[in-house]
Amino acid sequence: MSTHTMANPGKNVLEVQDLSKSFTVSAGSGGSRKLKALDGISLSVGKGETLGLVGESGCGKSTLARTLMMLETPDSGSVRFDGADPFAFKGKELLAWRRRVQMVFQDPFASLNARMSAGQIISEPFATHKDLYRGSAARSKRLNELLDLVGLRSTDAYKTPQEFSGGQRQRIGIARALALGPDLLILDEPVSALDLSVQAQVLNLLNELQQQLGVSYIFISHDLSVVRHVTDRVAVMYLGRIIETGVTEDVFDRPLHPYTAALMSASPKLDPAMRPAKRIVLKGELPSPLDPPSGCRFRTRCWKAQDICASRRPEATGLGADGNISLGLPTIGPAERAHMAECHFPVSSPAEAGLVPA
Amino acid sequence: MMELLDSQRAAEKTLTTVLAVTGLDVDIRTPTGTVRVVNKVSFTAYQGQTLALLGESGCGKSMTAKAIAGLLDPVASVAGGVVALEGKDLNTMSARARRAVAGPSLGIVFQDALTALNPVYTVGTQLGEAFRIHRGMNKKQARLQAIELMRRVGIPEPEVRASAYPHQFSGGMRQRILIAMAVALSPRLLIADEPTTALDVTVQAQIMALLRRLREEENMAVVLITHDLAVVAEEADNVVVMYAGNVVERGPVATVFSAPTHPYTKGLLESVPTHAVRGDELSSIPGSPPELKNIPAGCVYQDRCPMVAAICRETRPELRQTGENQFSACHFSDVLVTQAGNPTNDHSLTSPQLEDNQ
Amino acid sequence: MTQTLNAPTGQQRAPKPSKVRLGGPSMFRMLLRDKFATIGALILAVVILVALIGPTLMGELATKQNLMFMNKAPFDPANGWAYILGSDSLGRSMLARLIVATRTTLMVAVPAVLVALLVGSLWGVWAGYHRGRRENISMRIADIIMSFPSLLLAVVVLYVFSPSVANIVLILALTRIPIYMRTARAESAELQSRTFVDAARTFGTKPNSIIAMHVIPVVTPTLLTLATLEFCYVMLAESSLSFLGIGIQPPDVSWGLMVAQGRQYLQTAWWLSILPGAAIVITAIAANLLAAWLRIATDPAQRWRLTLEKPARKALKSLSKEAK
Amino acid sequence: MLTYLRKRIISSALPLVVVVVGVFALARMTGNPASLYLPLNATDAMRADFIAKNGLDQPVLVQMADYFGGLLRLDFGTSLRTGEDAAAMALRAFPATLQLAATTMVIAIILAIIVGSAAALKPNGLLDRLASFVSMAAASIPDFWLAIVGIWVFAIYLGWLPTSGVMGAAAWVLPVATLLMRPFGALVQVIRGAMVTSLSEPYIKLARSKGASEYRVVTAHALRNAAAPALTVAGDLTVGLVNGAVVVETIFGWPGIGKLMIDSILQRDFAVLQACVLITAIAIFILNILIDLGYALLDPRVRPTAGARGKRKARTITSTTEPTTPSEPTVPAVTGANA
Repeated sequence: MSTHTMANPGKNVLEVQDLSKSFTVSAGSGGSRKLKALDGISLSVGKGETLGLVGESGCGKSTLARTLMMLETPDSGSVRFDGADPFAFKGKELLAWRRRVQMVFQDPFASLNARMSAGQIISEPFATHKDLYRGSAARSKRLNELLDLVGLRSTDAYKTPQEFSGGQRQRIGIARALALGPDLLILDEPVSALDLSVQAQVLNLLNELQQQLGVSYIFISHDLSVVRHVTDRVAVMYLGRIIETGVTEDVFDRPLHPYTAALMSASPKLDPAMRPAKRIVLKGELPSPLDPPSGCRFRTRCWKAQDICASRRPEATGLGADGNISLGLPTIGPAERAHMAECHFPVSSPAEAGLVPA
Repeated sequence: MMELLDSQRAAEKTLTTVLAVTGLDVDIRTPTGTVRVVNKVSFTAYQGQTLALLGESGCGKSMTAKAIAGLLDPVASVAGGVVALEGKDLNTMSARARRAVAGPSLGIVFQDALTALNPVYTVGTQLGEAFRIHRGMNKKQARLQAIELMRRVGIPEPEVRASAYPHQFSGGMRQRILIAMAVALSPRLLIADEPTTALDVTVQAQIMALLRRLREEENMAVVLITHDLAVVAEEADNVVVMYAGNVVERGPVATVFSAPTHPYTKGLLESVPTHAVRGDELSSIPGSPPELKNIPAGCVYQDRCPMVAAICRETRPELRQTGENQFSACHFSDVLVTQAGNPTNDHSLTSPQLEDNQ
Repeated sequence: MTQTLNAPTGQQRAPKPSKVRLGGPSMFRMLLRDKFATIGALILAVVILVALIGPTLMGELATKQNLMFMNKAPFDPANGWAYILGSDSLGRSMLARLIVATRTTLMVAVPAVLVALLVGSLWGVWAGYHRGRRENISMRIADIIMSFPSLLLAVVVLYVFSPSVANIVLILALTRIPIYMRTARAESAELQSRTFVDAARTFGTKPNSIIAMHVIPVVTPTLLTLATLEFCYVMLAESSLSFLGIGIQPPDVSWGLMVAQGRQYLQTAWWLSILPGAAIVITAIAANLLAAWLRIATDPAQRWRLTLEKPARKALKSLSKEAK
Repeated sequence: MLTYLRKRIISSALPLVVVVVGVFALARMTGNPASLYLPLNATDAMRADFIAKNGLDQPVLVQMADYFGGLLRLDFGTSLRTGEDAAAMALRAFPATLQLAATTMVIAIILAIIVGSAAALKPNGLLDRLASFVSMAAASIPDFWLAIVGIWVFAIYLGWLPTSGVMGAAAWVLPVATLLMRPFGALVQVIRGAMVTSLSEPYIKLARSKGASEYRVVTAHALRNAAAPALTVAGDLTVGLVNGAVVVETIFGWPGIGKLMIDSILQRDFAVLQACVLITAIAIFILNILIDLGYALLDPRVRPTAGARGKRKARTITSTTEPTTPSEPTVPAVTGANA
């Protein structure tokens, strides 16, 4: 989020390598089929950095969030949090790790228990982590601190969720997530359920909290304009795989993968100047994850698809700083800065993507 | 200035009015007394054009649409005003006459197709129902019409798919079925209540393209209800901005969005994170919309308006002409007009600095 | 402070409101608002009172046989207050027997409902929360019990083991456990997938404390309402068993038994069967009325109906009548 | 559909077996029937002979094995009381209960649909309040007392109806009326609830937007959706009906399987008891299967591969073929191969 305090490369809060997760789904009359929700996800998040996760419904971004929060256990792949694998933790260590990663949920109405007061909701984590704030005095001090941090009054602690607006409820959710002082916050579509005017308030709040607390964010959303405004780097997901990743400006101004280009082109723009001359309207919809297309998963809707796309899954091709597209792992620039996409025939120029050159 | 949308190039005077709503009032009876949720709403929808009802949740736009279509919930009722569809006032019509109109001259598309389609009937039966009611067709004839309709909205293999059930279709497909149902008897007016809010961006583009094509083929007037400014910017010819049950501004989209003459419209436009420089503050509208139960006397926007003054708290401003068939309900709309008069040259819609008298 | 942080302008410390009362007006005042429920509660209170103190007062009168007073008609002042409700074939006072029977009936119905409630709910909540295999096995067991008419099961079991009060309570409880289990499982399964439960999981709360903090407070009201309804069902089941001769055995007495004993005198002494039956019906309807009120009072979505002042309630009645 | 059926049969066969074995074991524990059937002064020899003849001396497990062996040969054993074949007795008594239950349920369902729908149309109206009071009363009145009051008023006091027996239509009125109360009361509330919910669903608004008449909206759309949940409750109520039948048959002397079961328990006539239990359990087992089939018929979402015919598996229909009309401004022409 913060442009001036550049995330110091090399010091990654979180590193994920080849994470896969599939669910067995009972398909009607007997017999069950494997639904590959995550199919080899790799990503990393720097200290104080905001990584955006963009994708349409059914691409697996919520499953990824739940897996990183250990609400689901992955089938394969590794997760490193500050160098340690949280899935190997047990008991005390696991509890200690829990404090360092927290989550803010999408629906402000469903994420708060209607029978508890705001104060009880925010200090619920203290019940499990008793050693953090001994005694009720320390706790109520911390509670007031948190309320103030998210712009609520200390008298709000006694109100029940029904007495708050959508925006205020989301602030309570954020306060609860900050209660244990985490290093990484996973924000699962935090503003999608809010009205436009309230959305801006919460985005500003998240921006300020990151500058104040230096907490890193994984910002999940399907709204491109919000992602463009909020994230430092972005990863575009399609049917369980990350098909393009890079610094936000690069990806938005020079999308490499046809799907990213189609996303940018299809989304309606408020400013007429930003509208593409020739809009790409994809055919059909997301194929069923129960039997994803072979090779490149996007080939069934891609206008550049050729035979090779069906037979071989494309490996990552990078965009060098000098603008030419090189196959295989690019050597230029630190891994985090690289602009990568999984496609045999990446989009060569913004014009081809129908985008107005920035 | 903006190149006018092609349909607007048609000379103004040849536009025939399809729907003229004047002074529409809708009340909801609650145990603690009746609440006015739609207050003196007036607008006109022209043939072959799209009029957008724009506003945040709870502003009464959906209630207005339901009042026009005569589908209000039992607790709500039209308290006054005229809804003239092709000259005939729907409010004074008998229930039987109103039913005769539903279908042949007025169609409606709902937001969430999964709940709007009857789960226990096949898609073919439901599509054919309009023909059986209004054209007295038997099952077989109605089914043929249904198949034709499905082909027209782009559903593949309609002969087979007609006997499938709603839960066997994807989101986009179901929305196409709803649209097909609404245009079955080529109505003069099509009301689309947030038709693509539940869909992903790439599918939204397909559905919007379909709606545009059907509007031209049937030469009908479309009333589009949405909260997405970008969709209004791209799809609508005229826009009516609603806030807390009242119309605060209306006029052609091009002029209203480039030179808003109401602080709420301007506030909304500035809350959209377009390509404003990444990371800095989004100017957001403080507070949240008032509950319809306790709308303040005087201007409805007074609690959140940066230009609020004494007069705003006493008298509620009437809609006044502020531009070429552009109207705004604000005592200080002339302040915004003069500013808009000399638009700053760059495209971005950053708001000219208002003397902040908060 | 940037204006956009929307920090509340005034930071004044508002006086701290008392501990938030989630319940709104107290349950008691809500009860008084619904006159049917008040009547129901009153009747039940009387029945419980009678069950507690009745037998000690009227104990000996119920068993004193007076052959002079056989099958006397009720409501005849000449017979003195003891026989106000008439007398049975052995001249015993109907009023006294009815009072003593109240205790036995309650002694069967209340424990049976409590046992079924506790076992059924905890098992259901546990199965619903953990889903998977545990849920399936529990539901299969519930199906087995439910798939056979409860009365017949009770008759068979009671015939095998002597029909003592304890056995009756056990068998009635066993056959009604699945009712609570199914409701508790359904509600718990739905709750465990809710976002605020996921949130509790993310900061490491253990399943049992999640159940205690989030699931049980939500499930309890529904189950209490169900228990009140079940009290009525179990009371009827007990009286059916006694009627068939498998339930309460003489010298104990229960309303169902009295109806059975009075059956052959239907032509001559109708009150021997009709009066105890009436007692069952009145108590059962009282329990039902209370259950109907409890369902509304404990459901946050419906509760506002009871919190309205008098005038608003009239508006509500006229409003809902016109609404199609 | 067949695999669905097979899965259902297997999964609900388990309760059937458990019930029968359970009853078999319990019956054996009631002690020895010999003391009941032989005169008091029977000598030990006669007693031993009676036990041996009926195989009661073997250990319980052997008796059970023998019994189940017999079952396979459809030999349900003979009645100790009458010497008749147990199965024959049970089968003779079963139709009486079946007819009683069937007539009661048919009437209950029809009445409940009419009253339930009418109550749902005017929530909190007079009919709605009346219906909820009747349902509450029905759930509060023990059926044996209702029967007795019925007999007292209609048979004794007014003399219109016979007090017991099966002869003539008049004999059916009181038993059916008594049995009817509980299922009718419960069904009215279920149908009312289901109708109120389905009347508030968006597809009702859609139907009205097509100009459908109120009658069509209520019957074709709302009632059709309320049918599935009502069916499952009707199923449970029918199982509950057997309870009621036992009491009603005892009072009205109705020669049903319920009465036979009670008598055979009181007289420790094991074979007949087990036969009755088995037949009732099988009937309930078949009833549950029919309800599941009915539910799948009424609600297509439950059907595994119903709907889109053709050999393709029922997968979500997603791909589109753009219609030919060129007016849609999608350039570059999107021609990618699809699906």
